[in-house]
Amino acid sequence: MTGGLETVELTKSFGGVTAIDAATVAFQPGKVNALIGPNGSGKTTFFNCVTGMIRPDSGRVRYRDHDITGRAPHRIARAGIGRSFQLCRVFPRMTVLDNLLVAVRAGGLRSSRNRAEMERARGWLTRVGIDHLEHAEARNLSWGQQKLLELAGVLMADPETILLDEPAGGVNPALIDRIGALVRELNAEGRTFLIVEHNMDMVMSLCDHVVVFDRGRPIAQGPPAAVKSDPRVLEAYLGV
Amino acid sequence: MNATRRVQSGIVAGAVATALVLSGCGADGGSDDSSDDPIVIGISLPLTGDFSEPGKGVQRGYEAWAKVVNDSGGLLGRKVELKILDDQSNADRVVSDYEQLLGKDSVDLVFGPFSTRLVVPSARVAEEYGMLFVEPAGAAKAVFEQGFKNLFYAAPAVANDHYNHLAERILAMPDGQRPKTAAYAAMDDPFAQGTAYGLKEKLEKAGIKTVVNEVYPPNTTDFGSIAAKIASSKADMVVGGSQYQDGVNLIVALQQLNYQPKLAAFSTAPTEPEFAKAIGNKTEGVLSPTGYTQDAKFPSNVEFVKKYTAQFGTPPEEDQANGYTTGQVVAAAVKAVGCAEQGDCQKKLVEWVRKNEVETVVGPLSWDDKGRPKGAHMIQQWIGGEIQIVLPEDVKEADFIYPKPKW
Amino acid sequence: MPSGALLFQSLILGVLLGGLYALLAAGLTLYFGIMRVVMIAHSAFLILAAYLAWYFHERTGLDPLLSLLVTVPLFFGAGVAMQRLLLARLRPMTLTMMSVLLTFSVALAIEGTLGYVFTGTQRRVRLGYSGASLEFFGARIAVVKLIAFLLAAAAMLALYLLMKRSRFGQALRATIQHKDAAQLVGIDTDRIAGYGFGLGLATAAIGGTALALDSTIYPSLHWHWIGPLMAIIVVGGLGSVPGAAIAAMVLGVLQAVLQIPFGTTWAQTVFYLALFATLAIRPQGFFGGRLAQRF
Amino acid sequence: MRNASSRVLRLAALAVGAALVLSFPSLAPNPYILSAGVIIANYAVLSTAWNFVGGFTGYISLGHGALFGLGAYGTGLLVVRAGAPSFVALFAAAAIVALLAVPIGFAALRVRGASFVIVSIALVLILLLVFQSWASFTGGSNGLVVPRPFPGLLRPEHHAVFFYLFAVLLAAALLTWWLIDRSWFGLGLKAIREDEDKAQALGTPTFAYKLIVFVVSATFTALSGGLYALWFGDLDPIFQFSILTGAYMVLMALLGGVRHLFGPLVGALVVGYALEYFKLEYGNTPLHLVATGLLLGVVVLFMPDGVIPAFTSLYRRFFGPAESSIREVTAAELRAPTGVPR
Repeated sequence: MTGGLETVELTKSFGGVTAIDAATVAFQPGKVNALIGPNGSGKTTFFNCVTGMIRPDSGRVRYRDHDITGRAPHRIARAGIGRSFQLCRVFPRMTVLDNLLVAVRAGGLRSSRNRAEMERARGWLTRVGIDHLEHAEARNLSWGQQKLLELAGVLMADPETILLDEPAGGVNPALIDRIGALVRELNAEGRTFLIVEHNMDMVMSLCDHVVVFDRGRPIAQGPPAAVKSDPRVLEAYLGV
Repeated sequence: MNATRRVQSGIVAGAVATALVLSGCGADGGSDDSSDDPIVIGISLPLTGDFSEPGKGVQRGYEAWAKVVNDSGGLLGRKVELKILDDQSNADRVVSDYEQLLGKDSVDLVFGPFSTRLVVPSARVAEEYGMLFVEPAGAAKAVFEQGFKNLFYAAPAVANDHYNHLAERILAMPDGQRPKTAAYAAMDDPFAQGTAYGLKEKLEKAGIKTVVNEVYPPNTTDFGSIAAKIASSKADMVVGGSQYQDGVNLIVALQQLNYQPKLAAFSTAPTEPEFAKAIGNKTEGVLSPTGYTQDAKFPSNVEFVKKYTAQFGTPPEEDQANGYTTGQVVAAAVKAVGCAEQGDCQKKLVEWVRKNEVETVVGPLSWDDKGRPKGAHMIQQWIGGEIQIVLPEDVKEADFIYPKPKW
Repeated sequence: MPSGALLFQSLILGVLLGGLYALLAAGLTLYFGIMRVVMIAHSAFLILAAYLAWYFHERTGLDPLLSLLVTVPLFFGAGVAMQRLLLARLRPMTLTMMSVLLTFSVALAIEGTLGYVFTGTQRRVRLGYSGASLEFFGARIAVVKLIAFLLAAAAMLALYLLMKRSRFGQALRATIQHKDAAQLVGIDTDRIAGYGFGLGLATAAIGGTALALDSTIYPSLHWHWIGPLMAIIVVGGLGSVPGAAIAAMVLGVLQAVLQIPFGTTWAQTVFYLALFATLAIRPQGFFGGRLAQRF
Repeated sequence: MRNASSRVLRLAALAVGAALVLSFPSLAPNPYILSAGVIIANYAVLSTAWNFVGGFTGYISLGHGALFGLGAYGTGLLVVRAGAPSFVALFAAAAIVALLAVPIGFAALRVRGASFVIVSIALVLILLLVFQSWASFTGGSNGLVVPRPFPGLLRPEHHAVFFYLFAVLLAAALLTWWLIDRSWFGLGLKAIREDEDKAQALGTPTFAYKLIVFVVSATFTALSGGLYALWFGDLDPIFQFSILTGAYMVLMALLGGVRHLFGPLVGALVVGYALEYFKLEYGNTPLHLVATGLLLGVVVLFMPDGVIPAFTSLYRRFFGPAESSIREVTAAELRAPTGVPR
């Protein structure tokens, strides 16, 4: 598989501060990629540029050999890139089921109570293990449940490539394992992952390919083991 | 979900029901006109909002009239009773006010509200209830172009004729001293514009050049730029189509620019009691048209001024007089026709008013087929810190001063 | 073709007016910077201050400027209270929208109360020097307008120094630029926000007094002000105080000059045209202000 | 089974409501009550129309007064200047406003939150200026007199006819809202209200959605304005383009509950009746402004979801279905080690 998600000379700065600095990165399609780096190294901004939430100052974003730079977020989403948000975001005053149905590619005045889609949604809820909460309003869910709901929502859009921003952020160990297992299964089904994560154990155990960011540019990439022992990485993290 | 929906529709049905019930309660049966209970007169006035000051003036005029009538035994042997509502200077309210007075409280007669803006909508309500509608304030051209059959303006002249005497006087001047250029500034209000443009037409016909012609919205508070235009045009005369405060502001702004015209005329503002103090007593030579003077010798006016002053402590101004006049006109019709209730009686009243002349505190009034009075306003001028009538010649208290001394 | 003298005169009037706009817009944009709040009631407080100045003058006969000694601290307190007791209660998620409604309701309440207490009558402070003016290169400057302008200018300068020089100012700017970061470095952003609000209302107090010197006031006058002010802060870039000041000057002068060919009413539309142009061409505003895009 | 019974109940309630509305003109004891009824019906249409934007997308517009005024003046001018038949003018005007709503929406909706509100308010103020200044066309402050569509009618009959017309318009608005509410389109809109970025990330074309629903809302508002013009007959810029109109729409919708079909209608009944009551009781003071202000403040602070949810949750507390069990689950989950990540 060639031509996954890649960026060329991607640059974005706010006021004087350069968040991403001519970052050229290629992620491995069909694999679980990780994007790590110290706080403020531009990981989330990178996500936002890739998914069209912010327009980069210069540089290109390419996906499956198409230039998607500066496209509207919903068009990028429809091109097959799904994402979750740092500090998980769900639609608080909508039911769990509706949270998923939003991701359905359908518009117009036909009723959204569509049997087939509802079944598909229930399928994903069962998969992440919150199907018993179908009718609950999302805001009544616990943090962990919301994390799972957000993941299910992303999956409902059926993307080939999934960007997860700190999936393990603030959830208990049991749940981390559950999410990890889920990622592995989905990857086995042929979905590519790009994960920003601070939990090193998760990264090391889960990922095939790791990219390390520092000051808005990649400073190292490769398999977990190699990256772990890379002096530049240690410097970046520990400031040695 | 279902629970939610059921509750919703329940609430709606309930709300509709209550609204109906409540509104039902709101309705009390109108007064049945047996000859001993009072004649109720419905009025809506702007007691708050933009027109509240003149509105209150008119109110006092009405009250004074009611007192005078009742003290002398009432109308047709029945006491008169005023039912006054506040329309907050708002057209939607003025309409629902008259709707309420005629539809709900079924009053016997109605008097008009204040300001052209409000007269037109309320006149239509009266028209559609077939009521006689005498009003103290709708002086602008537009009022009489709506094809109302029942409307009469209870003052000597419509806005556009207010300056007639001044126009004649100016045009009578020898070419040497007659002003050659004029600047006009009028509030974007049918009445105020009417006065200024009435004069403008006449002067332009006579070849007096218009060098500035400004219109400003009613809410304008900064007159610097308008004044700047007028001042730099060096016009020989300035005419202000003003209500009260805007006139004051414009004059102050002109004085700030040290503009000294040969003639300065403003509607309404200079006749208000506060005027001199408001512009720091620099009033010398300012002209203003007025439909009323306390010193007028008409018999009913002497009584009016005496009783009004007794009742309110201060002598009446133009607004009060207009209110009082309205009362006089309706009273005259009621006396002549001998009835006062809704229905056919109103037709007779309208007929009578159209055909006859009425003696009032502003002199004898009569109307054309559109309800326009057939008179003109007097012209007053500030002389030696006092405002005095200078035109027309036959009623003047002092001589017309021209060119105007510096202010 | 307007004469040069008239043009010059209008320019001066524009600058004098722009000064007042600048001060008030600064306050309005300050609230937004601090809390992402569009403070509809700003101009209502402006009119309230003007009424207090007028009432003070009517009662005591002293110069209305002295009323500042009362109104400024009073309004500062009111601002802090308003931020703490009302705006702080709103859900962050819907803060911007709901705060608009909340401040709108405050504006209505103020307008209604003023109308109830002082009636709808137009009021104007009567000063001995109302009509006085100075000669300035052939143009004339009304003394009252000049005082109002100087007052506004002084207030702006004070605000500037406060923001740039004082520790409070630093904290305030930090809060405006990046709230979370400010919290991280140990700034109590809530307290700062409260004071910032107080500061905003203080500008309204000063502006109101300046306004009362040379203008008529009536309860519903604030609608006449809020429109231009909001346009100014968008053009200047939401949350940017210098941006607001510049935009205010530019638009103020523009309005005064445009009055020569188009007349007062049409000239007022310049603010809204500028507003729409800004949003269509450059939503983040023309003079700095990165916030606008996101809000 | 519970489902079926509830549907019956719902239909029954609707039928009763409709019957009451239709019989109102004959029940009304006098023309004044009738005219008040027309005004309230107008409010109901307006707040429901407003709710297309406010309720679905969560964008609070204070500028719908402008669209109302445009609809009214559009209709009036088409009748007076172009001599169009009243009801042709009504729909033509609505169509024109719908077209105008596109650029307006474009300017207003490109940027979020604050700027939207600012634009919406600016819209009212600028239109007021334009319609005042352009006197040669709009009649300026002389106002515009719109001829009656049915000249023969006495005033009470006139009111009755227009009460029914407003009722029809209201029904149409409610039906449309209901259709959108249950549709995919509606789901997308609600997602925008809850979290616009998230919705976009899931593939919802948020800008297009917002623009479409804004135009729909504008159209109904304009229709209501047009009917008002034909009913009331006198248009004056100061009263047609008033910020208060927009404020009342917001207040009514919020009070009733923006996320519910009948919320705005309930709000309109309450606020509309309250305004009439205030006028009768305290007519001669501007206290109604204070009251409106305080009420709006209270709603915003204490029940931003409106009265219907308040009632519903009360109802739930007593006859609560499955929801309660979830709460326990969440409680349990919450006890598990969590907390916001840093």
